[in-house]
Amino acid sequence: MLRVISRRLVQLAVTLLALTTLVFFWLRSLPGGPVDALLGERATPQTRELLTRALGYDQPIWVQYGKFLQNVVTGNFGNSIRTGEPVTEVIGRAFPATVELAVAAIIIAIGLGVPLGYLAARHRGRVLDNATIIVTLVGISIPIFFLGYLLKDWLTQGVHVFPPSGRISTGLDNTDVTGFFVLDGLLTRELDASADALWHLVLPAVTLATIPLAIIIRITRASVLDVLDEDYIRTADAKGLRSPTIRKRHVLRNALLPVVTIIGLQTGALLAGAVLTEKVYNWGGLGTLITDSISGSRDYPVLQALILLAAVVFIVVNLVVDLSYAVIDPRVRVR
Amino acid sequence: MPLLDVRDLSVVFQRKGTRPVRAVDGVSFTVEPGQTVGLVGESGCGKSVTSLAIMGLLPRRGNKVTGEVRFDETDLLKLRPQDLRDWRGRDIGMIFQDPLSSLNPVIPLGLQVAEVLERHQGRTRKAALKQARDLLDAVGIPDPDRRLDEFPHQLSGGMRQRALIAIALACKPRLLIADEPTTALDVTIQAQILTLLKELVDDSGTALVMITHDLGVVAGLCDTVNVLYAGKVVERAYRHQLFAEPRHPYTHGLLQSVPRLDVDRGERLHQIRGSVSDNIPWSEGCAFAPRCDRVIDDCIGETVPLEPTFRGGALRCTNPVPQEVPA
Amino acid sequence: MRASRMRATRLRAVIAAGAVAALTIGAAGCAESDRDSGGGDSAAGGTFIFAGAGDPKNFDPIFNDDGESFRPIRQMYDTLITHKPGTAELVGGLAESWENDPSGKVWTFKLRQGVKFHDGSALDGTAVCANFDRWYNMKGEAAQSQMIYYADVFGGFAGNPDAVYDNCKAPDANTAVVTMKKYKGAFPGAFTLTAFSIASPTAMKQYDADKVTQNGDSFSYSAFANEHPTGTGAFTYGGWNKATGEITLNKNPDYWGDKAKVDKMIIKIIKDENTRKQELRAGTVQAIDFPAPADRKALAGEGYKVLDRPAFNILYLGINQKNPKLKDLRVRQAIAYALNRAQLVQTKGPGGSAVADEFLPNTVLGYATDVQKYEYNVDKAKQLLSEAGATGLTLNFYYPTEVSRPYMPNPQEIFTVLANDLQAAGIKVNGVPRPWNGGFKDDVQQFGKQDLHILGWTGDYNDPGNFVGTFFGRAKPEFGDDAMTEMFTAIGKADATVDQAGKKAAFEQVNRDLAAKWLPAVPIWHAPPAIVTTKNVEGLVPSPLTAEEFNTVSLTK
Amino acid sequence: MTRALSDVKRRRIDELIAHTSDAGGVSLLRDAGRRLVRNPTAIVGAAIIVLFLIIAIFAPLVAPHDPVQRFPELTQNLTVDTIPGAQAGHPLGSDPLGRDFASRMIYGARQTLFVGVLATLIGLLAGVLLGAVAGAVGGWVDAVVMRLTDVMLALPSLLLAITLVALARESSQWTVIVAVAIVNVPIFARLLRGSMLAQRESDHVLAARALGVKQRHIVSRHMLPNSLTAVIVQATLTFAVAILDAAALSFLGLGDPDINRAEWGLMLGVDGVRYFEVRPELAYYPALAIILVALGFTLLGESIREALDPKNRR
Repeated sequence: MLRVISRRLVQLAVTLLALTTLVFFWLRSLPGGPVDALLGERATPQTRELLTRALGYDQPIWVQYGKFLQNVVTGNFGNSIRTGEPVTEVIGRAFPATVELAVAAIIIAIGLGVPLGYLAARHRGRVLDNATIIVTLVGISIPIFFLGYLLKDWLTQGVHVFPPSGRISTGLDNTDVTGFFVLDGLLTRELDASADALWHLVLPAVTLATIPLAIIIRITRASVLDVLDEDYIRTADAKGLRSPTIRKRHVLRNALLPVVTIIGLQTGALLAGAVLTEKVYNWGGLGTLITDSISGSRDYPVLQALILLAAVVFIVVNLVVDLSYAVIDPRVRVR
Repeated sequence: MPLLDVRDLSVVFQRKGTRPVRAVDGVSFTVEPGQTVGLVGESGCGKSVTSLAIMGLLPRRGNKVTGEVRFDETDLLKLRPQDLRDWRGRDIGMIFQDPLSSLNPVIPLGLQVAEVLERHQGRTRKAALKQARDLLDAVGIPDPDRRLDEFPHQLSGGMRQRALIAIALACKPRLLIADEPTTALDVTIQAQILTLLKELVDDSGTALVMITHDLGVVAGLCDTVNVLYAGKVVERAYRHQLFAEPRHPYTHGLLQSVPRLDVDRGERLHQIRGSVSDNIPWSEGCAFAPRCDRVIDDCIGETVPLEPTFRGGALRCTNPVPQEVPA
Repeated sequence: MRASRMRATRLRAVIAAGAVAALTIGAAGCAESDRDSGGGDSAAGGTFIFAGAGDPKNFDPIFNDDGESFRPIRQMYDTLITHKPGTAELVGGLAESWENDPSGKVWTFKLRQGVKFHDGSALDGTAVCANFDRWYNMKGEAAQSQMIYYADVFGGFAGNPDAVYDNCKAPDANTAVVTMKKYKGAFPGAFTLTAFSIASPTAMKQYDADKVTQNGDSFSYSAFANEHPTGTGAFTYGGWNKATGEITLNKNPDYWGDKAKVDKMIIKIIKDENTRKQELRAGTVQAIDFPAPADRKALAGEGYKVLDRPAFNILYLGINQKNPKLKDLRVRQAIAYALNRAQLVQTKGPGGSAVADEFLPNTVLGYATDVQKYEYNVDKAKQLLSEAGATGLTLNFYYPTEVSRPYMPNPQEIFTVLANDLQAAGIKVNGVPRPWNGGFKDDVQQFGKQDLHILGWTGDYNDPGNFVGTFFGRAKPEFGDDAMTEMFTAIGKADATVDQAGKKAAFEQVNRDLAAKWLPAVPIWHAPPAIVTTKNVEGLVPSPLTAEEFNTVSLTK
Repeated sequence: MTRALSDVKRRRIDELIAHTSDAGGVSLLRDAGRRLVRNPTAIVGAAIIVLFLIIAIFAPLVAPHDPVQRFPELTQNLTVDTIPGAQAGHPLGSDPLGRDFASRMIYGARQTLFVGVLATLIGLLAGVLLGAVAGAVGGWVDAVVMRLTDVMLALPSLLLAITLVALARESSQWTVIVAVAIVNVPIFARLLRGSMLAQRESDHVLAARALGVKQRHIVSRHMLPNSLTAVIVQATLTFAVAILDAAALSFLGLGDPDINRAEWGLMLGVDGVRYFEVRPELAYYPALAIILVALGFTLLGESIREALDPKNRR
């Protein structure tokens, strides 16, 4: 187990180094860039020159790379062009927002997806099954930003069931402890803040959950059907075990193995979906940050760090999935 | 009074958009308490389906089961599914062909044995596990304490099958159905498992239905043998008679194709022509006719009935293998 | 009615959260609430929530050059001279009055008495001079490179021969005398620039305001700029919650002018125009800036107040004379005739927009009423092209993507319409989209790769030089560097005229010549951006310079 | 032993045998094909795709107008906050620039097909090439290719596409197509490699090798064709994802910058969202079209996959 983890960590480091180098040189070769982004329409040529020197762009590229690498290794990704803050701070603030959203979405997706997939499998070929399949197919075929727009239009405009955007009501002045607003409200006993944050979370989480939900339903259904065909289920039946016992002990546990893998793969999709969802709901997370640091501003320092972060998250999550797989599936445990 | 009385059991598989397939076609046989009965035939002859139908383990949809399965005077086919669950595991145990896939890969062995005790004997988990340990010991699994926490993939094939036997016999059922219990095992292990089965069955007085394609298994174990072909019983006889004087050409062929030590090595082994796919439907005559060496015109045209023989057996053939020494 | 529904909604949420809370109550003791329990609604003024469109950079005026940063800065600081609300007309700010000597180089400011910075220190001549000296003597390329307005208006820093600033003297507490090395037409208008707001020298010293450090591809600013902005404005700094995108400004009870009518103002940053509108409808913000042009009518119909700013911007189609074909005036005129600008304004112009015939709005000095106009005329365009022997002309038309500016809310649509018009006149258009910061500005303004492009400008202060001077006052790759010396000289001369009447006449002539003789670009439209507020917002006066001050805003029931 | 079986009866037996046994012995593909034709979801999917293809191919014949022409009768009533609805000659009314919306929807099929097919095809070809080389050669080539795909897979798909667009030197339709295509390269590469590795050890390949067939021929004649079914299924599914990704990029302002181009994703992501309150049809129609086509390809892809799955052979 330790060997697996350490091998993965080395792999992570190599991947990151390759990515960093690639991204660095690529960005330097692009037109525009930080100098353009830092200067508005009003800059004089002199100012432009001054800025080029101030940022060290007049130095040879390998000197720049060395400096950059040295910074990155010490955890310094420079400052955001757009906001002037250290990139680590910008990302540190956006990260919990996205995690909060993603966790909520995953809870919805699993909480609904596994039971629905299971029910569909048990009622295979009947109305419930067919309805579920159609809904999931539409779920993965609908552009989710459009779904978000529709939900927002229906539920926040004519009738104000949910707030249209943001993570918490303006002026509520909640205390920020962990950056997870729902949790913070509980920790500081500002229950109104927690409830308010939860209320803001509903629509974005539902929107973001759409695709993972559809996929989890499908995988669960297929997986349950597979398991129901397995010989050991027949054995369990031959033992005369009651249906609930068989379902819980024998079917579900085995059926969830592929679901766990899919959940791991879906974290990547969640990050991608968050870009769209967060834009729709003005949710101040990583997704918004990505859009903001590309569209218009070309905030390359942030973008650079985000690319690395996405890779780290993806690889770490997959490692965690593999490890959790080892916990659930004894066949994987011994290696 | 027989323990198990199967009467005119038929199973028809029907899936949407396909033609119905009659897998078991009016099979009848009985099992007396403590007796060992064999169901023999090639794969696809319906012997496994028969056993699953008796246990009520066929998939709920896509098939139709008719006839009667009287166990201790109760028609199991008429029981509600949840009531049948009370019988299974307690009164009838079953062992399956592939011990690896028949054990749940993610549940420790101990629990897989213990749960049947919890279910039928109302044991607590602790007591059940203790008893499970003794059961594992009884079926000859070494170091049973350690095995309780192990998973099926950590066991050898023979041990897995022993574990399955332990599960099937945990509640001391009156009937045990063993569906090809040794097919997936090494030859050396096969013998051990058969010996174990025989011992356990003899000790507890459990009746055994042994389903196999292997006549060697039948020879060592069974009191009565039913030979199935294409879903019908074609011959029934006591073990000795069957081996001494097979009447049905199919049975005859089967026996001939078993390699024997007392035959010259140069002699070619007998084989039955063709395969099951050459069958004709029973309603059109004898299903075996296209492959039969003794086929005559009468074999085709109408269903051949199963007729009792004067030795207490039964035969379904228009042109049986002649008896060498008339009794 | 709505209040009760909202309460019910809130209540349901509380119950839901309560269930969760019950589970974690054991762990809840570890963090303490640091929220002020006072509640914002206790006083009469209330909280005014304004939805802005982007993050500010920081709150040190001199290091900023964009509207989103200037919005909060303007509330916290004052400039020496300012505008009469709702106009571009100059009135006294921190200076009650100002005077320019006949040479145009010496500016004497009579300062308002009794004005105090938020830190309690007094605004006097010395404080004003400290600001001017700070700017001029700023050290470090990092800091200097971010003083974009200063570099533009004042020409450079200490040691630079082009620098305009000479010195500042405070003969008495209420006077500041700023001496320039030469006359510049930008003044006095440029003194109204928010970038040149007067900050507290005490606070700047205490919080190390000049410290700008490079880190990676950008800069870090001082504690002054980030946490302790200290000016004289109607609001004091109340904090910037970056996680929620809220900038809080509190009423300054000691403000020298009209004290703020609200107790608190929150600038909520919502980048998406559609979301700003939805929040307005949900009642969670009371005013939004830059509504989508398409939403104005609907919002007005629903009873919201749509406040149009008087136009103070310009969108133009630039023509690059590096292309020899375009050196021919007839070809440029053909392009002007080919554009159906009236239709563009009708179909795509935001409310209140108008076709532009000159490069500056008519409220600015030097606007001529009698310039040559190019009414839409395809036949004329074709005729001119054939006269110039430029039939079958193919032009590279650069347009920006990933950007929306008040003067061009939707560049792609504008490009498509204009290109369509040009094609109709027989000019083949090869559209070249470039991301705003990912090559457009570079290619167009640095390298001049384009034949045609669209770009524009929002005026900073009331001065013709800020418009035509910025565009055409010197050689720029944007329009082809050379051979336009006549234009450069004329504009330079007009800009250097100290006498206001003479300046007016000179710029009027410049505008006539721009239209008839030089035609370096075709002015397209003036498109004023709007502010939309809820019905209960009173006293918000939209500024043509997008330089609203919110001390006049009050909330009725 | 003589046989007295009459010819008639013999023939009868042959007949019966033929009748009973056609479930066996049929090739996997024919069997899968038969299951496919019998599967209603596959039929629905195929029907949608065929309709889509017909509209795309015959767009100039079907569409009433040129999709980029601005019509005076539409522009005269067009302002920034009103977009004319249906009128004589323009069944779906105007788009935000006074063009015929119905024609744009119809031509949209063509452009969407173009984007989807190219993005899929480029990704497929590059991926298959990489995967085939890795799978056939093995060794360090395999290791390098797999490391490369690791790096690419490290970023979630849409994120990678966004990044690629941001990192592109120019923005154009091709930027979008290539970005969406590159996202799929590692998927195809891994798919093909996996399938080829499995086959390298399979009997028919070993047999071919033992017979001295050249490596090149083994790869092209024995291994590739067998791997292609999986690739085809993946391509069908990829198409759906590709047009959704293109729409998402447009929504983020990073899509095809040329709004003259009638492509559904572009129409939805730019005009549809911007003018949602002025004329929601500008969003509804392209969205519906995208959903339908994505659904069609997903249905067909899933059905093919299901049909090919040996588990479903019974």
